[in-house]
Amino acid sequence: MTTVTSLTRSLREAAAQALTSGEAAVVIGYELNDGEAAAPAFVRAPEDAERLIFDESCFGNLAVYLAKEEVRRLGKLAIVVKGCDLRAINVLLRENVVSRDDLLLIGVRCSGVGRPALRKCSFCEVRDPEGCDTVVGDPPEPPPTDPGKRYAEIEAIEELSMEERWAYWQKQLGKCIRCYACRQVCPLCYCKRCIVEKSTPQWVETSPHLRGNIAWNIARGLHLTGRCVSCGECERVCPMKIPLGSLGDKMAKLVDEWYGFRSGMSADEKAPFTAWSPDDPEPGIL
Amino acid sequence: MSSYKQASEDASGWQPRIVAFLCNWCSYAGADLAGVSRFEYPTNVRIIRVPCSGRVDPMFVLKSFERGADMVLVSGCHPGDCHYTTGNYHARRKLLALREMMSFLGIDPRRFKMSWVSAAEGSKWSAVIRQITDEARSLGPFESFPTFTLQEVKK
Amino acid sequence: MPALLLADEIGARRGGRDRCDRSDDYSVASAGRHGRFRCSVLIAVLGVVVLLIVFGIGGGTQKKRKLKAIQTGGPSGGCIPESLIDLPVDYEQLTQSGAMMGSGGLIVMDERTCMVDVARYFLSLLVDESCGKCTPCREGLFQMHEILNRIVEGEGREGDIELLEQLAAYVKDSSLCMLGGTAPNPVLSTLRHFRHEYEAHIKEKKCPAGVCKALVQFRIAAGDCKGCGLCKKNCPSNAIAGEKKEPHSIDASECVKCGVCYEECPFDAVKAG
Amino acid sequence: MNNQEVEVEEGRTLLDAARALSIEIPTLCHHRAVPPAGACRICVVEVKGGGRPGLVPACAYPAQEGLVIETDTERVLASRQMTLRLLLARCPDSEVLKELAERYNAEPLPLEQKDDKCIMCGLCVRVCREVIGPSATCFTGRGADRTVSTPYKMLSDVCIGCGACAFLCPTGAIDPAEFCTHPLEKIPNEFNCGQDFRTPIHVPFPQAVPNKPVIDKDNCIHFKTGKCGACKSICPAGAIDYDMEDETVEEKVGAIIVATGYEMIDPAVYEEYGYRRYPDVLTSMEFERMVSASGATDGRLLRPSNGKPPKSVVFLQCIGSREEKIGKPYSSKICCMYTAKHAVLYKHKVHDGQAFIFYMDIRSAGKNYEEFVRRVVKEKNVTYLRGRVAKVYPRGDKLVVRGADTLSGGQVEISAEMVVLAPAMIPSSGVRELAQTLRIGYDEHGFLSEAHPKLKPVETNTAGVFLAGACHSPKDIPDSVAQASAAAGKALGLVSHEQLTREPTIGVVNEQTCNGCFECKNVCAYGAIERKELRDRKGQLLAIVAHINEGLCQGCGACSVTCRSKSIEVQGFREDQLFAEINAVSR
Repeated sequence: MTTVTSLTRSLREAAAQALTSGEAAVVIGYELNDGEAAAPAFVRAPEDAERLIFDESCFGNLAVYLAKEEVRRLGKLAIVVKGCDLRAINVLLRENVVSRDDLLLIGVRCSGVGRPALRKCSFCEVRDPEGCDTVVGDPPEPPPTDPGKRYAEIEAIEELSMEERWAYWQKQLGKCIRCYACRQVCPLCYCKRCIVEKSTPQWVETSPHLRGNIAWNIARGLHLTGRCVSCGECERVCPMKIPLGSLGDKMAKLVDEWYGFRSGMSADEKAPFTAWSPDDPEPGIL
Repeated sequence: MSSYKQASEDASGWQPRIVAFLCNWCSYAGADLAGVSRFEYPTNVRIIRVPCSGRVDPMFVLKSFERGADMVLVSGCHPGDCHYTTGNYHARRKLLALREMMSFLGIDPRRFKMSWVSAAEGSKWSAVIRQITDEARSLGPFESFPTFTLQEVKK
Repeated sequence: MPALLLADEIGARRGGRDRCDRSDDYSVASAGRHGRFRCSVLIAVLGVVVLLIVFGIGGGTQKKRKLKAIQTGGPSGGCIPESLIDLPVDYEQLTQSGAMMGSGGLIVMDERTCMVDVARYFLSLLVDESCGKCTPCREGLFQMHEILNRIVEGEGREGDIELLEQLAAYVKDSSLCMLGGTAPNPVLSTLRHFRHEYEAHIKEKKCPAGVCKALVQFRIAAGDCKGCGLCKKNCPSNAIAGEKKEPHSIDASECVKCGVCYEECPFDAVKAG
Repeated sequence: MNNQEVEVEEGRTLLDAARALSIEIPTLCHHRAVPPAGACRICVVEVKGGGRPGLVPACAYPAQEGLVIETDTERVLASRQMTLRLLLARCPDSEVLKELAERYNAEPLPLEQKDDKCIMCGLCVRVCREVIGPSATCFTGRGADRTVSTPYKMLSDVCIGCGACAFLCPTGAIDPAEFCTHPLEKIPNEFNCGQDFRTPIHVPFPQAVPNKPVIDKDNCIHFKTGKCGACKSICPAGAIDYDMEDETVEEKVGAIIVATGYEMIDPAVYEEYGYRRYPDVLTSMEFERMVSASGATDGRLLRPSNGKPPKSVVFLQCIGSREEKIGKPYSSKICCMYTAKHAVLYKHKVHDGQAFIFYMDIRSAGKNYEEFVRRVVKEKNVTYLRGRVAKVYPRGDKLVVRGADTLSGGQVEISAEMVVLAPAMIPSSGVRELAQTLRIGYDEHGFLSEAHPKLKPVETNTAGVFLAGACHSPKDIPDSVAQASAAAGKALGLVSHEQLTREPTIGVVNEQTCNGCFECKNVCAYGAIERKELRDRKGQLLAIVAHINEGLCQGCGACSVTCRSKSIEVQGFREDQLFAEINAVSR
């Protein structure tokens, strides 16, 4: 048990306050865990607020729980959010998964998580979460490097020739065992029925071979286009270590470049696949 | 069935197989017009009529490839002329995203084509088909893509 | 002429005459020529005869000239001729005779008064009195006044009399208020009793009373003239010549027809006509 | 009255009684809106019994029980005749009086003639005092000297310039402009392009439907100052109601036909043509109004600058049409034909006049159109010059039109006395807002889009909304009428059935799997997606899911593709159907 940081202390106070005042029935936060990542904690009594912590180990994206029926049933939710998590919540809000009125947002000012710090933290623009009900923590330090790095990883892939890319992805996607951990951890994969579970017709083959894997990852990539907030959870939890994050990033880059759209920046923007403009780019259309 | 057999097993051997999704109001009528106007174009194209190019799900395209299409074409009304006002705009965004995704994965994006052909453009239709068929020929069979094999069908 | 005023309400009541519910002030003026009144105020009991007022109380006409007419009732009243001198002064009788009690004024006129001129004079007052609201009174009186003017100017035409009568009847009948209803009286009454004077003016172009200057010539009757020189002294245009004690004469070319000589001559030697 | 029994309500006059019996009694100083004065005496009737006998003015005399009235006795007639004679002597030129004198054969008498216009009926004074209120006019002087004037004969600042006096004056003797310090400012007549003026109460245009006058609130004295109210008291039908408010009427309808028509581009944006700078440069619409018999000049074609008929007119076509820089790329379609018509009209008005027409191409497609244009060229010898005009500028009292004649390949300079511009047709302002409200398409110019250029030229993309006329594209009258008839037919076809029959190929939602994210709502061009609450037996809210309105959905399928959980199917294009097709044709 390490010494309690002031951030954690104020976080606990905020949580306890939320519970005692009845503003929330449960506070979703992080608690100490023997693994590298802090465990999610569902605190329902003010005294239990003591369990809550916030430190570099808290890179999990708790927003994923908001869509889950069993969690919703607990009553009015308070949730501990980093700026990056908030982007996911914005998408959920836009898609009416949760309504802002049933949600108490306890923002934490974050200077980067993960040991070593996650890649996304190196160009994070949302260290100071905006629009939360309460925000705890000291003003965060600016990100060490510039946002230009945002798409560095995929640009590297784009550099490759088509054949090289194909070889690369054949290798990567070939590994997929279709455990759907990526789906389970993704805060935006909340469909009551995932497309892979649809059997008539079966657009995506479920057995783990390249054809089905390609279909699945393309389907997922497109479903997340303009929604994925690059939290990197899918890649983190993938047992086969498939660089799934770059698929999301690729699409994020696309909508950013073509439609000037960055997902999760606010709750009331139209997703690029539900919007249009007469002068959208249309390269290669005959 | 017979037509494509003929297409695929004639003397010159292999023939490209092109699946075309045509919107009911413009491109389908355009193809129709091409027919009645006696414009000639290769027989490699298989037409699937959809109400609107906006009805074409990227999954349709993928599935066509999986099932052995060498090339897929989605054709709709010109921007602004959509019978449903905005369907082709939505198609443009979703399907071009698919093409970008394909190219990112190294799946040859030239296999997937889009075109705007209005009900009055019979000649354009035949021109488009001639062009993409030639391209499909030059690209050869889409072997790199993991397609269904007849064995699998039997299983 | 001594003045007298009668206001005998009790008497009137005693007389038991109807419509007598106010004191009847009655003023009398004897005129040689109107414009130069000798005015007086007197009281008389209703029913007293004109004769008594004029001669008994009033003292008769100037220079005992011949009484010609009596005008009663103010501007919209009427004239009664000398022949009705024994008419009793009350509402009914006066009204029947074409005059009226009206304001209670009584004007005595001798032979030297022109009745056409009198009518014109009273009408000129009434034209101004009219408020001008209703057509008959406003336009009718105006037209009547115009006609009378031209008659006294000697430009009277055939039919003017009939036109006057027509207009008078119309104004009397159609006017909005009683001013218009009575305004034609001076004309009507004079026409009734002195029609010949109108005719004289129009047909013979003469003013019998020698009042309407356009129609009159003055001359001195040598027989009557004593050569007192009074006329000569008063003539504004020195048109009269003659030695003292000698009959005088008027140079018509010089005469402006002011009528001073006619007025002043103590012997009535100046004749009009 | 005249041996007829008549009953009128308490307080009515003998005149009312007479009119009830339709007995004709002349009046001059009477008007129903104004309290009676009994001044002119033209309306006198004779009381024979039941009251003090004599002549009384019918307009002012109250009807009473048992009155016996004669309206046409000698006495009455004589009185009326004399009244007329006297008034005529006063106002020899009055038409009203002449006409009445005629009717009552009041032959003139040798009366003193005056030369006046006013018959002293006093209506002006009374309406101003009793009805309008300010008492700006009054009588001055008395008797024969009486006149209508303002107090102390000074310019009146209490006069509100309502003009009621002038309106009521039977002889047109009074004009408020003469004594009012602030007479009515004139209101340009919009329908005649401001070539003449109208009153605040006006019928918008001839053949307006409904053809009824309206009050122009912004210019009405009553609405501006709370005074006046002349119209209300004068209107015999009592039709004026100041409390009426503009109201929004809500109707449930089965079909909507959009026929918002067109406007014209403002030619002033083209400096070179000098519109508004030179009075003799007109738009075709202004020309049209001027040569129209119902126009401001009763159809006389006059130069605004000097009021003389123009000896030469130059017509310029395609002002703002087929011109991309400031104008519109499209052809306005109708200008060629109406300009030809205008040229003919001009020739009819000014026989020795010269007409020139600058055109780009003569677009005379249409039944007998080409023939007409040929006739204009040949028979009316109107000079057609192919080319654009570079500049219009004044020289002396004329205008010089300088332009290119591309056929002869030379510059031409024409000295014209009038220049008529044919501006581009543009959609009515505000049509975009309307289109958005109706969820129908429109092009970059604001013309409304038909559902299909060939197959559905009258329908729009929203079921039940149809197009007619120039709101859809520049059209001439026959085309507009044709399209309007088609639209009407379509609308009738729609509403004449018990049930609405629709294509079955529409979307259906799988309520079990719908996430309720309503991304589908964003892509639906028809607003067909509605929110539906799923409740259990106890009425407990289970979920809010999408529901597709069968009446609105057109079955495009955009929603189906947008739906990630694949919860929307398009009947006739179901996923399993397409899947089967794909399988069949791909292998």
